[in-house]
Amino acid sequence: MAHVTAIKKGTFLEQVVSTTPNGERLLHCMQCGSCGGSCPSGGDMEYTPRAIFAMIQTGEREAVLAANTQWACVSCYFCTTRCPQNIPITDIMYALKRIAIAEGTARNTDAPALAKTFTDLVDKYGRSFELGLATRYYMLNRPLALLRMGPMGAQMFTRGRMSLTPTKIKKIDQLQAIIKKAKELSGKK
Amino acid sequence: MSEATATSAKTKGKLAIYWAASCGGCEISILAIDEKILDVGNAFDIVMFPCGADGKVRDVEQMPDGAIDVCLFNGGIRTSEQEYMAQLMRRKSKVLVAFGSCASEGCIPGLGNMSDRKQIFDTVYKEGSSTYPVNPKDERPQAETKMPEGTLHLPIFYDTLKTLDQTVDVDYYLPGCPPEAENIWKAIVAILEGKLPPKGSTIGVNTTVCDECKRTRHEKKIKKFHRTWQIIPNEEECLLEQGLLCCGLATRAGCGSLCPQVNSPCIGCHGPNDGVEDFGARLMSAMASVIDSNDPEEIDGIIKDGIPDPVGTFYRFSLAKSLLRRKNKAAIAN
Amino acid sequence: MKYAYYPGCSLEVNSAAYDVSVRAVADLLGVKLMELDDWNCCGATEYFSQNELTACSVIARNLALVDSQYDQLVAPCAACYLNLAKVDNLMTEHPDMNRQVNECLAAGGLKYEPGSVRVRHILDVIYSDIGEAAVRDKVVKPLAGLKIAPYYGCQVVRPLKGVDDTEYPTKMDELFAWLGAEVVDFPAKAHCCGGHMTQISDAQSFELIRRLLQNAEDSEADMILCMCPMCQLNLDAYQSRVNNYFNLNFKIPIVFFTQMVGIAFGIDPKSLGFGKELVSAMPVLQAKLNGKMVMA
Amino acid sequence: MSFEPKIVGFLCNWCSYRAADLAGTARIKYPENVRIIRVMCSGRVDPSFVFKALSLGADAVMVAGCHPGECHYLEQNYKAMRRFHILKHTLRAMGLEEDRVRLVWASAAEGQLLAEHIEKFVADVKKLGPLNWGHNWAENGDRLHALEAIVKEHEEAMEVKS
Amino acid sequence: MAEKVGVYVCHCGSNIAGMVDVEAVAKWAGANVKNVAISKDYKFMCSSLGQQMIEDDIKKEGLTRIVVAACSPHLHEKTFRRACQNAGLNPYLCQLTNVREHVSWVAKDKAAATEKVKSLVSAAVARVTHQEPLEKMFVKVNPRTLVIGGGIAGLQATLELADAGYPVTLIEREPSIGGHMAQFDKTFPTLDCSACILTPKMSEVGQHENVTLHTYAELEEVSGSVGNFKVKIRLKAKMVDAEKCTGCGICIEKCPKKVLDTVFEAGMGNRKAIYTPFPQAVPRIPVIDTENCTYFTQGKCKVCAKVCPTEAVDYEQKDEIIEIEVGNIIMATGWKLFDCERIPQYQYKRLDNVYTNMEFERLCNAAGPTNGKIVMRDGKTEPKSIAIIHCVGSRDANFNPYCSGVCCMAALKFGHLVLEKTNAEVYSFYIDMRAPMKDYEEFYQRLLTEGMHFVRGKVAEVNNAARNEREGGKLIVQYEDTLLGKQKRMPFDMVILMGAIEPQADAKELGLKCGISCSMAGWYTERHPKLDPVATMTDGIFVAGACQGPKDIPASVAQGAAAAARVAGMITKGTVMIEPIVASIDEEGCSGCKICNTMCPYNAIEFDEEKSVSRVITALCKGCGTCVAACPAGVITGAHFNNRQIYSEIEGILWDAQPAEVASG
Repeated sequence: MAHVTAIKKGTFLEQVVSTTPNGERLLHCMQCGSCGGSCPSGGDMEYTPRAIFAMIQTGEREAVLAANTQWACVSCYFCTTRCPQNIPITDIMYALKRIAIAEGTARNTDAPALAKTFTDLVDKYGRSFELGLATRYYMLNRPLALLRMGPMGAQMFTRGRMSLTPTKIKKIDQLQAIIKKAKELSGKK
Repeated sequence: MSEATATSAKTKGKLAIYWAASCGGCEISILAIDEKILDVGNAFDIVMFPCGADGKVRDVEQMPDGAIDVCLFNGGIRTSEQEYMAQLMRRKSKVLVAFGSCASEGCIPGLGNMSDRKQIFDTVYKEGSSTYPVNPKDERPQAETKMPEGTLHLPIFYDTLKTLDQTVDVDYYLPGCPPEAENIWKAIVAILEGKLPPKGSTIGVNTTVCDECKRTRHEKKIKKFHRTWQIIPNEEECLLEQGLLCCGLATRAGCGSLCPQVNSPCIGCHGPNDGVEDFGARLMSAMASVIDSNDPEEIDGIIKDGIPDPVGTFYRFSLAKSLLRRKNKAAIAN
Repeated sequence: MKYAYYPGCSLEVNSAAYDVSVRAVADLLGVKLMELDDWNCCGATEYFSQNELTACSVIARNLALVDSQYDQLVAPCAACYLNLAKVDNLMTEHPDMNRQVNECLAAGGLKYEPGSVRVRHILDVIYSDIGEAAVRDKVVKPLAGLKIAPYYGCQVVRPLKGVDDTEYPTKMDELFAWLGAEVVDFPAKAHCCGGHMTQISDAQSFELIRRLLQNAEDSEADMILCMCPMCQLNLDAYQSRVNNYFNLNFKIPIVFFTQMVGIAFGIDPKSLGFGKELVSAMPVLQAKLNGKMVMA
Repeated sequence: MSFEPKIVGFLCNWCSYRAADLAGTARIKYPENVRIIRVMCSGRVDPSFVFKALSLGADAVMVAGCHPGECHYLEQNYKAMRRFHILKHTLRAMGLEEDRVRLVWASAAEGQLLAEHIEKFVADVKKLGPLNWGHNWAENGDRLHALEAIVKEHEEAMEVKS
Repeated sequence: MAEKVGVYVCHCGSNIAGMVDVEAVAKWAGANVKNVAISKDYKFMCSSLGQQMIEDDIKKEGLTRIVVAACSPHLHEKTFRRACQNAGLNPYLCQLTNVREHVSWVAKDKAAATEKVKSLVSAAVARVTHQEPLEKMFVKVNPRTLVIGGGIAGLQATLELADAGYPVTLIEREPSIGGHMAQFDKTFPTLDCSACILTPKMSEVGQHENVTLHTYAELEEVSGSVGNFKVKIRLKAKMVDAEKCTGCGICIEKCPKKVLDTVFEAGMGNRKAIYTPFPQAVPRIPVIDTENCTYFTQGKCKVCAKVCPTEAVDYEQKDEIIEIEVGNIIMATGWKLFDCERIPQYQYKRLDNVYTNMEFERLCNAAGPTNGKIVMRDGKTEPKSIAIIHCVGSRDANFNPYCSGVCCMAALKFGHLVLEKTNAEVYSFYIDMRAPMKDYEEFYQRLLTEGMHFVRGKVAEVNNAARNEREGGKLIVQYEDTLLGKQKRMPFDMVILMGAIEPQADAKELGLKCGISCSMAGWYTERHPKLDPVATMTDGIFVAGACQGPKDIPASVAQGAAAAARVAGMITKGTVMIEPIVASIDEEGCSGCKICNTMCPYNAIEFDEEKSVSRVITALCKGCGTCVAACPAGVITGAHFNNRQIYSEIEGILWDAQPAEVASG
């Protein structure tokens, strides 16, 4: 932690580093590209993670938050385990997603909507509810895709792999209290 | 020197033996010099020996300063009365000997320094099983009690037990809990003959118990410390090497390695060698040095498992004389 | 052997085959799995992209629910496994995180001491805790003649090191060798299935699925064995759409590895959840395992 | 005036003392509270040094040496480590706050690190407040009064002509 | 008798005076500190005038102790000790307290800094009054030197000393000297043949009248100290009598047992069970590898003994331990290759045509298993494309954080050899191209023009999961071309991993035997990284070559020569001074508890069984004081750092913090 003091307060770099566990490893990036090379979505990224790190370091905040890089991340962690500088790359992608969602800068992706729909359902029932997720998320965001999903969904039903009703946990109040507290605490930061 | 010279001393000196915070074992040890006590009687007038002979404080107070040739003072200083008596005996004696472990180092009464007056009184007057039904109102001794007849005084009880030399100037020390009769006799002979070491010395040998211990020893490496009840040690080999916290290696010799001889680790009653400032620190440092591990967690485990009571282990006899002297008062629960 | 058991949402419904086969196999191996009472969703990756503390607290509730008589929690789903283990690690390594998460848990009257529960994956339990001898002992129908592609996916083997190699894991390979199967060299065995990307981008996710199916076919595998509900769903349920998208014709059954362990142990296919897969595994089983397999 | 702790630092000649030299050469600023005593090796540090310092009024003690495995004397810092653990164990029993004695490792190249250790230590000790071990030895005020009372009682008897 | 202490507070220009009120300190010390007879401040104490002032005061005022408050003792302790000596005062009665590096340069507040200086001065005065005069000790230097390791650095050091006329014992654990350099084909950047420049040096060493060479030998134990080390060496049984063997080689030729050679051939070729690592080996005496020899494993064969014309084969030979005495030791133990299997994504050992750099060296070598033909594992197919992956196990926090230094140049050399010998396309995947020494950048430029391809990006993985026809059956290298910012895949026939240079596996263990320490990574620690790169913290032990850090051939040779020069200097001088800061045991008080004996890593404490006491061997003691702290009886004294001195220093340093009340009186 000793070296964190080298980061200027109030910079984008500081924001990213301070919201990622072990995020200060980012300072060790030597631009080798093993992350960009490893990424299964690497080909679909406007900027590879390596490039994103260079942009974070130089403070290109808007460009980074508007990039599709973090949204293309599939959390496979290849970049993280291969990084020769032990940078928690996947976790930094999560941090970028959080910042982008909080600031509403995400573009050209339905990922925030999917995340929101998903967690709203969990907030409500304590467990995920796929039919609910599918209907709500696809209706609102990808109505056409829903049509293409049709046959597959039907098969899932017939094989008993989709439920019509959500399961609610017994102590949903307890979970909601925890979530409320967590939101409250992170709001303070 | 022959015993004959001692007994044939022409002019009789004055001898005082006083006890403060101690158990009485020192007195028994004096009497255990057997028939030689008669030689002592021949050589000295015993002017003060509260548990062995008659003699009043008032008589001593009335003596000129320095009238007593030798005072053997045992016990630590725990009360104002003991402090007063220490001052008195100092003033009246030419040679003041801190006699035994309590006077020299605080000894077991000194472990009371892990508590304070309040805690000790709580134990004695409140929580003690023998006092509980007798003292329902939780009454405590008072220094002053106003009675119709006038004010009654009791000595006050200190938070911290002090050694004799933390109270008054001491000429010599005689180690042991209690000092061995043989050594007492040797010291008395030395006093009679006037063959005393430089002031401030401890009368005795300046090596450690290991020197007198017959057990075989090797280079030491310890993975686990045991408490005495946990293992039956081998009778031939060094007890410390078997994991017993034997204090012999830091403890002044002179007892003939009494405890190790009967397969029991030395507990350190003779205190340290000359020039050692803190007995416990020496023991700690030595024992830690031979712990066979370089891993902080393992080291911590070995220490915590094997030495649950470090103060009682390293400072059983010398807490009051140690550099820190007592437990931090701020940390004693009220 | 007793473990607390966290099935997770997927295993409740869409991957019930995994749940029933895990329970059946565990039962036969003498592993007692006690389902965590009133567990909640681990949040997959979705909470993490919104609020880290919420994500951790939602997950930590499950850790806090583990009864003190258990010190290990088994989670068969890769995302659940990683989330539970990761939060435990985060809380252990970052005192600040520990404090905050416990503050949130306290709002629900709960408390969790980091490190008190060891999160395990079922593959590791079978491989390490049960071991080769006991597994071989239970085999009644060796899988001889069946070529399987062991598919590990991402989140069980990465980023946490310890379950298996992060690049070229082999525990499932070995397990199926004990069961008599022919394990093909499947270079893509720890590559990504696309995860939730199937919900977001067809182009991106279908290509990832295609690569895996292609690699399995090139390796001449009869079937792909999964250890994660998301992997199974993506490879199985989306197989026909991937075929349409690229104009290909894959027909590779995708089942959970525990289902095939169950087969080797002689458990009947129905009670292992066979029949729930969209690309049916029965033709392969019948062809390769001497036609002995019949759906009850 | 705010509390400025007095801290004694025992630094090994080869690593930590040189780290302190390097911190100086590099003009790295850190609080003035640590007073440095040079020893040849952290293995020289005897628990009695720590007791001595605390009993004489130090608020805290720092022991610093080469990193484990990098001792100038091969492995003596491991012995320092072992002694330090037993010392802490005893100090805890003596009612001393855990954080008043600290063992740190700093190589000759780690001036910055040593300065950070010192900075952190000083801040932590400040939170603990003064130690003032000597006050532990003082008796409550009625001691002198009680002594006087005894003397008074005996006064008459003490009137002797010499 | 009270001591008369002179206190001198240095301004060091404004270095100290700018942050510390030096005049106030001097005045205060004169008035308040016990035993201080004179107290002065002066602009530059280390100047000749400053020193003169001390000398004059000692003579005129009869000072018995000196305290100088100035800079670090590591800088000027010697200076002021010398001044005392000049004035007839024992130099160890002088104490230098560091108020510059430890106070003025790090302080923020002048008042606090001044107070801190007061406490340091008070401590120094308290300490110095208890200091005792000590006498420096001198020992003779044995002219023989031990060189450990027969690689290029060790060979160079050996020859430098031997040519200067000094006796050298060289030990090498393999059956031949030569080291890694003997395995190489060409050397960068000049591309001269490695064997052509190395073998003459090898034979020179083998035949030199001043060199005693022990191959197949390992260091067993070192005792003693600078000038007079005693060294035990294990001569491993060669099973061949060196006196009788003529090196004709017929035993090797006739030996029926082939063994995969994982050392010299890096697993690329075979040797026999009786062997010399390579034809030009020095000495030419073969050894029997008893683990693989049919006679030793199965009890029969003995072909070698039968064919030997001089009856040199001796199956009964045993390891022998010899003891020699030397004055100095040069460690030149070299390096080992990173285990490339540790990076599974590069698939070394799993995919056939992934090679390590050492394997490729042998593949290129005209004397290697393929006679220098670059072919794939099948032994015949020439690759059409080769990828060279840099930084495998180096510059990687998971393995070795350091840069191995030589791999970039070696990769260029490989590129050149591939282009020279084959028609293959060759790609280098690098993070940063490092070519800093003489003619290295030029070599890089040359390869650019020779047609080697360079891609900036650390390869993410090597795989055989083909995604299309073009990739089928190939080694697919996946990477980000960081200059384009694009993820790419490229199929290759062969991949070469430039494995990192690592410390020998037993470097730490060997260091411990010799009494020198290793860095975290495992490289031997030099005395000073810039100004004393061949000496170590242990007098008389020097380091050369890659055991001190990754190095190429020119640097290894230079360091070997430098170490030799340092040793030659010591031998020429004839004696060496030893600091008198050592421990001693009061035998009267010692009860023979044997705590201290275990404490000393230098075996400087011996036990006298007869008297049952421990005793310090002064010449071996390095003065760490650990035994002093350990002695339970308190009878070990550490000169110049004894308990009384340190206690006084503690008392002095806390002069302003005396306990508020002491209960007695």
